[in-house]
Amino acid sequence: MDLLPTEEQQQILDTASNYLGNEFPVQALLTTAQRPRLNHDQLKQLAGMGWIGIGLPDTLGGVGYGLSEEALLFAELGRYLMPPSLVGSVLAARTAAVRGHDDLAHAILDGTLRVAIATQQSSAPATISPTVTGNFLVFEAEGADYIMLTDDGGAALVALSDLQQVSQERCMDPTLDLTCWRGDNTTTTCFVTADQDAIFLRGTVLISAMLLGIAEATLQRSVDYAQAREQFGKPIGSFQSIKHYCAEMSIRCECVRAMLYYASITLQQQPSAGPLDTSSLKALAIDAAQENANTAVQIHGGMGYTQEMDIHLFVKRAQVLESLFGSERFHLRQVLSAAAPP
Amino acid sequence: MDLLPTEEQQQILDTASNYLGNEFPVQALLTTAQRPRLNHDQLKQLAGMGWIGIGLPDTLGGVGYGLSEEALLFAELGRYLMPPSLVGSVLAARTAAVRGHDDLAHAILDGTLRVAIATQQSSAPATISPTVTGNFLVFEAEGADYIMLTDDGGAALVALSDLQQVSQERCMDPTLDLTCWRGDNTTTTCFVTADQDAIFLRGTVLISAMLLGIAEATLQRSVDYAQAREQFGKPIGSFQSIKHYCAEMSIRCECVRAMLYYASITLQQQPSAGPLDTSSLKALAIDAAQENANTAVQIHGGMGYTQEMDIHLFVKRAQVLESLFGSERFHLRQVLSAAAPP
Amino acid sequence: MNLDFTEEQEQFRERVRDWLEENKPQESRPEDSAEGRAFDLAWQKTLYKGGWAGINWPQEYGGQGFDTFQQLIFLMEYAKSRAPGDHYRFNGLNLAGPTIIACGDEQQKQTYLPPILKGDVIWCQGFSEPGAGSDLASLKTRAVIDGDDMIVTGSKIWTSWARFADWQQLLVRTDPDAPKHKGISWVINRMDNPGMEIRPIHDMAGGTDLHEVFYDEVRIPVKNIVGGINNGWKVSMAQLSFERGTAFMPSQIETWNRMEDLLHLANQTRLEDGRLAIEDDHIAYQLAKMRAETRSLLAMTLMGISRNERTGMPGPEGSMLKLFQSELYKRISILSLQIVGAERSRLSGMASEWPKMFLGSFANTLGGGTSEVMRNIIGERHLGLPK
Amino acid sequence: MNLDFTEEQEQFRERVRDWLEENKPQESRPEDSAEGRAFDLAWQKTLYKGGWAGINWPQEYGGQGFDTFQQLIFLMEYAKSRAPGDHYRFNGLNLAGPTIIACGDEQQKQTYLPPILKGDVIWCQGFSEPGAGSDLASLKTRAVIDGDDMIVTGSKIWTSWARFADWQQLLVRTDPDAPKHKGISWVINRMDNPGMEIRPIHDMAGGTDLHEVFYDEVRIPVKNIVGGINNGWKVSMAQLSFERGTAFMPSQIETWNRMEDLLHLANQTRLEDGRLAIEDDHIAYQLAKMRAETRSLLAMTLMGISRNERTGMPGPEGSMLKLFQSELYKRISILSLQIVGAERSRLSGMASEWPKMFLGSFANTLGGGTSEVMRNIIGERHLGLPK
Repeated sequence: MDLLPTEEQQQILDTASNYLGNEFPVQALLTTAQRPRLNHDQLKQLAGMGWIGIGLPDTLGGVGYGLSEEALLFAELGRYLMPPSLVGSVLAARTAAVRGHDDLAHAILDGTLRVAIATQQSSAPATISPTVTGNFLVFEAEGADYIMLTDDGGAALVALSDLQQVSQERCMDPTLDLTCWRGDNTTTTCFVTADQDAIFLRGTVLISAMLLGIAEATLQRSVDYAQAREQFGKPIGSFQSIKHYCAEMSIRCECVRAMLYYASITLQQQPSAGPLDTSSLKALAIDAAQENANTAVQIHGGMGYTQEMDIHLFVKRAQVLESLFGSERFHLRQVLSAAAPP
Repeated sequence: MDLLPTEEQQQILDTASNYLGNEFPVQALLTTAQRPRLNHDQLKQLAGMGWIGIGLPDTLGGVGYGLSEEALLFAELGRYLMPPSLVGSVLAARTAAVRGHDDLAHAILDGTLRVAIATQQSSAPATISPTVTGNFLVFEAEGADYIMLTDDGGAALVALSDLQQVSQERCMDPTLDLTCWRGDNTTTTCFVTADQDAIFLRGTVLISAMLLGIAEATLQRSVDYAQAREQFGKPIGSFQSIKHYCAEMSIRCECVRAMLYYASITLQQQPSAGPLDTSSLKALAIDAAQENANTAVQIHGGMGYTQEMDIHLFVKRAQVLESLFGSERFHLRQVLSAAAPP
Repeated sequence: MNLDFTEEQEQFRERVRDWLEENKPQESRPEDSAEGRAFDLAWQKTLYKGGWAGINWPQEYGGQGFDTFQQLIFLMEYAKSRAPGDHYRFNGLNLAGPTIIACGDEQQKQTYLPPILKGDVIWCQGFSEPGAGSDLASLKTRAVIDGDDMIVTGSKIWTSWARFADWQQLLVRTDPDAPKHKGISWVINRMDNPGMEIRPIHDMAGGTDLHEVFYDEVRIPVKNIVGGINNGWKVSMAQLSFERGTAFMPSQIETWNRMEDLLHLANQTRLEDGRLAIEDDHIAYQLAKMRAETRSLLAMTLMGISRNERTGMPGPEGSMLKLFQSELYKRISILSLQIVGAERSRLSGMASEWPKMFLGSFANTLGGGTSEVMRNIIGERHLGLPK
Repeated sequence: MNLDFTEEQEQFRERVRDWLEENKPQESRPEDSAEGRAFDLAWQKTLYKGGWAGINWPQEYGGQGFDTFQQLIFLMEYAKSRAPGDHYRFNGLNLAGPTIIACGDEQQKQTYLPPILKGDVIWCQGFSEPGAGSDLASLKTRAVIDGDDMIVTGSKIWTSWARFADWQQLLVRTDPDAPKHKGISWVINRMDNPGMEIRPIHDMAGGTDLHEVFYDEVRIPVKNIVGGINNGWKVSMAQLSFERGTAFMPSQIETWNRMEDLLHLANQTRLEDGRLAIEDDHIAYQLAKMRAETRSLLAMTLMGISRNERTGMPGPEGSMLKLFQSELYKRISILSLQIVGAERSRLSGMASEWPKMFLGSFANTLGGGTSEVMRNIIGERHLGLPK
């Protein structure tokens, strides 16, 4: 039993963190209206580092690590506000590989093909099966070839050209492109049921990891600011109200990181505890990311409310990520109906 | 428009407060296991001051003030942890008078007859109509002659001797006697429907007033303690965590007091807004009393957890009062279904 | 203790209601700032002509001199009619104007007050600085007396609609050697004064109404000091006393309107599981709780007005209402996101007012004193806890 | 990153499980304090005979010297079996004993350690004073050296089960002139020492296990000082390092058990409206949220143990787990009152364990450092924020 990253895992994490810090500083989002966050070349570069296939078995063409390593990587991706479509790519490669579409899987794994990710309008849920019907709110359809559609019943990979664009929308998160698309009994390129592979749950873990990245990034920025910013002749971090906000933020981080590690293992090894742990994780991660980001605005004062600091981007991304792979409400229901683990 | 007590109302309030402070200091509950809080002679004394009939029209044998004056008085009674059965007496006198049972009303008004008050077991609600059937958890049946039974459909006054005692129970609040009684198609002495007189809503206002008394008493004690108690060479009230707790407590008090004044008027004058305002009041009052009392324990540190200070009595009474005249859940439902006022 | 209005007051209420019904703008306020300015001034002109400008201002300066109850009635009806908010008119009508009325000399009053009511000018504020936020009194922008002028150098931040304002109420340090509260002056400044540079700040909700303003040896006549040199802290504190209970009536009714709109939304919006949002008890109870709180916000506002009316002094209700309302407003907006579900991050389409409200709500718990500062004030000034 | 145990560890787990199944007391712990003491000592004797006493103590003093994973497995199985809690045994096993192991001299170790494991004695604590709570270092109880003895005068408060203890770990001020952290000594005291007076304190949950203890010229041998004179603050801080992650395993599992019991209750209890409590979404979501938090409490505990195992040092998890668990436990108890409804204030009958839990829960956010002190510690020591 060891619920901390191994040396090898720590190395994956450090490499990712260094690379992202150099190539994709969040700061860059303030000066250029950088969209997409990840152009085609950059996607290929990440893919070249094995990031799309990191958790895919080598027998399926992946790097051969597991969900834990994927989760560690995606927490870093979340911290640097990298696009959630990367979760789409990871799941799409897995879906194609599991289904034996080796060429397709390969083209996704090497970043040649781009995959968007979608959520559904709560008021009119779509059907996801070997065919798909209904409307989808799609993040980053721009330049994408495929789209990953999932719900707790299964996961479908669909060629974007097989769907119809309904409208261009405006996303709260200014770094993300949002459009509405429609399928009408549209045949999917491949479809995997939840029983065949836990694509939806794996996606839930990865989105939760990105939420953790937000929770930790906003804590770190808040602590730094509270140490540096002075009012009434003292750093504001010496005032209990600010100090206690930070303490609560750090507990939320600890809580989600521990749960992320735990669920990334149980989902692979103890299928019976998987849904309880995965849904617990997402519910806690949503809460941590949103509470921490919202609190960070308050700690940063007026500046936190502006677009001159990057805090607002985390606030907005935390909202986007809640809507992917099941709302808090959905996951709380799952937590409640799960059997007690042994 | 003037949402503050008039000079006359202020006098009622001051008189009550002085009298209670002298005759019924909360401190006394610490040294003697004083039960009942109010013996027969003391009840008569209060009755003699017109406290039972204060809000009853003089045409019905009362003092002739209204619900606002009753509410002001009951906030003081709550502050001094006077027994909730006084609400029973007030409503019983009204019920009897409305029904033309003048002798009975008179005997309640002058304190000759004692009235207990009851709540129902949520899991097995009783029927309250011209006859009553089912189990009741009765506060202060000891020495009582009648019991006041209410729900949102109506109010019944029943002779205790017509009911059967099922069991002696133990109340969380050590100053209150708790027993379980049963009616079995038992004929009531008088019954008033909600349409005939808003007994249930008036009771709700009075219990809310008592909850306000708790919220204010625990705020006052917390502020006093925070000024006096020193740690790290400073009064603990200078620490933001304690200061901000107190600030939030005081907002809850302001919020409930304003709503109490407002609802005590609209219930009498604008029947259409009555349920919205009364239920808003009770929901807010429960929250204020419980949050303030619980926070007061934390502010008082280890001493707050003991029976050597009186804080715990407020914590417990706040729980008892929630269970009388509709739970928070019940009242929130009412708030939601009420039409928007003009 | 009563909620009664006299017959005259009820007639007044009807007069207000009828006039607003007939005269309030039919179109909504333009999003573009320059058009917004024009809209605000036009509406102020209409109010002025109708005899409704400056309801709490003395008649000698063009105001209506209404008593508290008339003000209350006017504000209630105004907010209920959903007539346009103060927007750019806010500062002149509620802060700069009343300050000049209270502390200005006759010359200043004659010069600056009427244009505000007539809808000729927009005022803005220059108080906070990058290094002086919650600790306002530590402001550093200095003014050096040079004959009849002061020469002002420094910078201000959070100046709303600076680009579209004509005048500014400005706090400057006229005595750098005095204790920090003692060397400040309250000054009237023209926004087209040479040496100023105005930089818009984009806020997280997408607005560009906030600004940073830089002063590089800007000349302001000494006669533009209001309330005496080095007396600016007291003058600016006087502004607090304008925040009588009535000042909270509009935001109280705005909160109620939002709450009722949200209730309506919950009755129409379906969740993932096909139920209406209102059928989810968790949503329902939260809605009910906030509806109750919003109802009490009205009661608190009325109690505050009553207290002011009795004592003539602003009581603790100012800080309490500010804190309670801004936090409640934020919670309402967060609840709305639970209801709109996956629409939470879409700023286009039918439900987009709710995520927009959410983004905007962050301003409320920061601007005009953070919630933390409000809690300090309540703890120290109202409850008497030690600093 | 793994949750695997070796085959040997799994065999160990089975051995623990089987032994507990066979040997744990069938009756529950008596409510009466004297009977409770007898029960605790009897159970400790059974553990000792079974070879399970002092799982984290070195073998030379009668302990088992288990490694972290064996301790973890033992504690998990112990808590799952719902075997009796530490109760009066707590102080000796987890605080006084380990302190003597870490800082005592050989004579002290030989004298005081074995009786603890053998179930012969109960220890209690004398740290806090009426004027020294959160600010423990300001304690005033003084010890004046008089030959081979110290003469101790003062008072202590919050001493659990003082009336039923044999020994006490006591902090006294041996140098009144030194800075407050420097003049304190950690001392072993007999509870039947002349000059002591013990006053029970009734807590709000009805318990009488707390006490105030008065010392009037009580003589304690100087050789009873542990870790050197005037070094008591460091010695007492060393206790913090015993709070390795494993220390939180019992309360973590206790919280989980409570949570599952509450879920069970919600599936059986009807609300006023006739529905089962679990059918009310508001209750259901709160239950789910707390169940998720309780699940993460397990994960946090395991992560903390892993961190300790890697570094050999207690990390931030001690304060975090303490704060998180105690606040969660309180929230669970408050939610239970929503479920039992009108039964909330009844301490007799079927559902009474829940209001009792509610009353008892207040101790958790106060004892062993208030939640406010915990937040300070996390902010300052873990996050590096200024004092």
